Amino acid sequence: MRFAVIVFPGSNCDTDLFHAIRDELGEQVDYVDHTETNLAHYDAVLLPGGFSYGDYLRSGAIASFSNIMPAVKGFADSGKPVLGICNGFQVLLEAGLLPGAMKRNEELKFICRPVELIVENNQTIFTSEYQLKEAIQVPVAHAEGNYECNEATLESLQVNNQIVFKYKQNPNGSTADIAGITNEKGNVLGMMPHPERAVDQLLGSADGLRLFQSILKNWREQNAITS
Amino acid sequence: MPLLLEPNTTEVKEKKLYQDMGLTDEEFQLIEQILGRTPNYTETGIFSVMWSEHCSYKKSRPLLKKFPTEGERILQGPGEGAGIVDIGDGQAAVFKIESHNHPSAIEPYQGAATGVGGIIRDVFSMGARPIALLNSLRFGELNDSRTKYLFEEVVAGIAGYGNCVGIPTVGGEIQIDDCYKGNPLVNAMCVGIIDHTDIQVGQAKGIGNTVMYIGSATGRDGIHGATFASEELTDESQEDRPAVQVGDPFMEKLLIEACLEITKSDALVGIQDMGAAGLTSSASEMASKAGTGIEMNLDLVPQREQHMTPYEMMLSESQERMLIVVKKGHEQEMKDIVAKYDLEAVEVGTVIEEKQLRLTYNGEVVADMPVDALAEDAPIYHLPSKEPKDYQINQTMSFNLPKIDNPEELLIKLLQAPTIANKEWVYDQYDYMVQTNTVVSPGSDAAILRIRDTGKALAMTTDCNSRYLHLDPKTGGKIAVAEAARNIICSGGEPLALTDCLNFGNPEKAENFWSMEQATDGMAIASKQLSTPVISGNVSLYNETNGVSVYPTPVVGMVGLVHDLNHITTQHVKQAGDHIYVIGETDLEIGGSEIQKLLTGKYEGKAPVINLEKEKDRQKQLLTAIQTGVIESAHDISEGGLAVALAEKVMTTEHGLDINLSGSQLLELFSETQSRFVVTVKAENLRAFEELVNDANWIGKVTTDGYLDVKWNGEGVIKASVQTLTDYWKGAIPCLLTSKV
Amino acid sequence: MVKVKVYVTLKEGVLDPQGKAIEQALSTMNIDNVNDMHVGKYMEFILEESATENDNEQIEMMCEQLLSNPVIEDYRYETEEVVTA
Amino acid sequence: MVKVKVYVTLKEGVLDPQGKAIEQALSTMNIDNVNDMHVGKYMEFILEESATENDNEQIEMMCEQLLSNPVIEDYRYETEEVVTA
Ligand SMILES: Nc1ncnc2c1ncn2[C@@H]1O[C@H](COP(=O)(O)OP(=O)(O)O)[C@@H](O)[C@H]1O
Ligand SMILES: [Mg+2]
Repeated sequence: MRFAVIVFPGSNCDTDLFHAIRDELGEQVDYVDHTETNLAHYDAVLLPGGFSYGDYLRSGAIASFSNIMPAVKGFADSGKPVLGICNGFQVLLEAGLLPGAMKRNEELKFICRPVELIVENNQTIFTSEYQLKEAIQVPVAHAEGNYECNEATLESLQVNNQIVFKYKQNPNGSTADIAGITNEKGNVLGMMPHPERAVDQLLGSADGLRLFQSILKNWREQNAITS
Repeated sequence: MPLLLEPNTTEVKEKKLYQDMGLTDEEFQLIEQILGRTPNYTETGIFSVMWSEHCSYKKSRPLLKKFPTEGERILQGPGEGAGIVDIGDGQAAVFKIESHNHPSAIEPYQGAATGVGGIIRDVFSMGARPIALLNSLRFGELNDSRTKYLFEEVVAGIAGYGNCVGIPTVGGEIQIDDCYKGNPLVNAMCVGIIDHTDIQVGQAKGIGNTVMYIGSATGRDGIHGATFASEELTDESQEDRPAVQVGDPFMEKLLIEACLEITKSDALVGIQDMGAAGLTSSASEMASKAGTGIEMNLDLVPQREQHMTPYEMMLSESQERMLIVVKKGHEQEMKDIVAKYDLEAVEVGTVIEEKQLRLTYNGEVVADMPVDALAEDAPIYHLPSKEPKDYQINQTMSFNLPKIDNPEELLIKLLQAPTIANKEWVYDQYDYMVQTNTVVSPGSDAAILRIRDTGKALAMTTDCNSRYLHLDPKTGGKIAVAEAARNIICSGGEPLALTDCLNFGNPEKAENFWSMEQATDGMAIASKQLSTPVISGNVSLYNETNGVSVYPTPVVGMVGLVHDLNHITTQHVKQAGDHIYVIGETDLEIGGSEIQKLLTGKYEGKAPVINLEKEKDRQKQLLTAIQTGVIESAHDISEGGLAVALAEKVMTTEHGLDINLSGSQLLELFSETQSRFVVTVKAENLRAFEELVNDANWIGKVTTDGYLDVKWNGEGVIKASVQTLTDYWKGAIPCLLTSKV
Repeated sequence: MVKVKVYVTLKEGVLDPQGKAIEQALSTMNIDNVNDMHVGKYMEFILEESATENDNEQIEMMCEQLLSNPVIEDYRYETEEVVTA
Repeated sequence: MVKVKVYVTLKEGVLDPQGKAIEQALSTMNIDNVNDMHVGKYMEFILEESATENDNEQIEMMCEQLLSNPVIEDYRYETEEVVTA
């Protein structure tokens, strides 16, 4: 399976994602620059964390106008997996690929710490390797992870089972403890916590690895590849 | 057009304008001699910054000479952007610490942020990838709104910059004492990793090669300080121009990536960041080191503001700028590389044979000075020193020690003292995980980062207990080095080398200079003894407010090599049933201690004694024991003594401790005797442990009950729920910061 | 050439963490007569002669697409003719 | 009771990385007729009857001590009487 890690100016978790895919998942992965316009050779697209354009104006806002974004939209429309982590999630929100918006954390401070997430939906291509309601440990590191949406959006997120991860203890004031959501089709996931930082017990947790394994497994099933 | 009018050469001399720039009459005469004429305004400004203490170390250089700077592993000692030490496998660690005290006192967020930015540039300009940041902070007591504001904003500034550039901030230290009230200390350290083959130096070699400028445009930031009062010279509208530099971490991130790619190119000859004294120091130092000169056309320098004068351009300290020297004909290659990062590389000058820094502007030569005179020939001063009278008083003082009847209450108060209290409030704001190498995050003795694909790791720490230096700078200087090494050892690392940041008061006061001499003596002795050469550092003087100087605070940043990931050790107890030992005997040493502050509100008497030989032996034995695999957890005993160290070993775990101690006075629980460690050992390893480590005394066991239970001569003196202790310890700093004043 | 001033504020009903924090800070300063604190963004720029001759259209496009996030923010703007000397 | 609007901007000559980044973003959107972009803060609040009867004094104190950072920022403000129904 071939993954693309999109690199925006100011991305800084791109190498972490790259290593997670190549070294821990053992699959192929390339960096794809924000100036590129074609993602045809890839099976999954990953938008990394960091501070694209310094998070100036609003996090993710400027990056959502990058040259690569039409290709990301096309990729998502074709039903293939798109995962935005942290700043990547913010870019997906700003680009309208996911509903809602991010505000500054309730306490206004950047927070970096391991948190517990509850898997709210394990029927997605990103979470099939988890148990429903399983508690997993994945770190957060952000200043703007306070997810906001209106009542109607929240209701449709709930009705369609688009809320995939919730915080066990809400660190940032996010609506309904939301840590990660998918689009209606379920092939675009945005999440604030960093699964790529939880792929090795040496660094504290390997719970994030199963997210990438889920993507791989579902791709293999779809492409009838047996391993 | 209101062009800034500059005074002419005669005015500079006759009105002694150079004095306002910090040059003395003698120094000005020396400049006249060197040039064979009177310098113009721009040249005077350039000399004044290059000959400032900050750039020339003219007052501290004689002291720095004492430091050992060589060793088998040392690839680059002091003198370049950062020092370099070999870590095997063709790789090396690159690191340096730097102060940003005064900028942080004026504008804490930007002051701290730009301090971080500057030290990062020092490291990547060597060709190294920055992998970690640390800091060392000092503030006054957190009981007035200004100090709380400084504290919160400094932390936010460090976080804001480091998080954005994507370098994890993995460690540091904070000490709170009122001597820092008006003059907080903000020291930032950066550690990088490099392949030996990629090491760069800041040299302008090769006559005819091209000098290029990369990064932010030059503005008027940071020049105000060196300029004299400007009323009669400037247009009304330009009043109140801020001297404060604002950092742009996004630009820095682009610069890091662009410069690291540039350093892989054969066309690059030299690279240096524009730090203090910006364009001036980077150009003249690069030329001086290479034995060449540089001719620069200032019309070509990217400018952020209109009508900038040569003086302003040369003295600006705008952030996020780099100067490179490129082989002639390869300019386009550089431009193409940096363009990938939305940056521009601009040709601004040429390397010339004459050892001159020659600047032209509007077709005229506006400055022409020998580069060596700027970079190397600053006068060196041997300042007078005098032992302060307090020193002898403290050495001979005998004080009445209070009797302690409730050690548990004292322990809780100590855990709430801001210097000891948990710093989660601080480091939760730092992204300490980005780059996914952080194996031991903030909260243990040293931070540990794995080195990918090697099975090894680096341990790093910053330390300095300035209270001991306040009482006895020589002993305190030794302790600062020893404590840093202890923290590395406890984490399973072999100390390799250190960087230091000498924060002192006004050196022209003989008592201050004496303490600088003493402190550096002590540090030099300890770094020799412990085989940790000094590979880089920084000096920050004049840290005073209203004539009162801060305690001598020579912060030590140390890096160690963990030879095998299996050696990684933290301070926290691991499992119930393990045995606890204290390594080292305890004396009643209270001078400069946290308990003295708590009980008497001041520091007096003798600093704790340190025997470096004993220190070295114990460190070696403990490291061997860790490497042999017989140690479960290790922690050095520092502020607050054994009682606090025991609490620190068990807080945040689910365990308890059952401790049996004996001695003559309960106060010993809080004594700060040096060279001591607390370790835990599994039952099956007791024999092996006792064979490897001398001076180890069994004091108890790890339990499951969640209580810290201490018996003194058989009698229970502390029985506190670990959860309660943890709550006090964690709650202290948030509580201080939010309480009304 | 016009000078444009854009004000971006959180939509009515969206909780404003910054505003709340300022109110709290004020109350630690013993200032209790301030209410309804809202924090937003203020942007100023110069718009050169636009090709379309319709400044407002361009400004609104910029505000909707980039300068504000319509999901949670409202904007308003003012323009002012700049006389070039 | 007055409604207060405070505008906080960076002082002349202080680097404005945000403004610069937005200009760049606009130019990747092929908008090249925008210059001199500056980003600041905008705050709105209600000031209830103050004890001192001198609103301006309180507002200025708040601006200098909390709402702006006088070392790098300038502020200005407007007030507007609010009629309570
Ligand atoms: N300013 C800071 N930034 C990051 N980490 C910090 C800071 N201050 C303290 N820490 C972390 O908190 C822990 C305890 O610090 P400290 O009490 O100074 O330890 P020690 O006495 O062992 O040197 C360490 O892991 C240290 O890195
Ligand atoms: Mg320690």
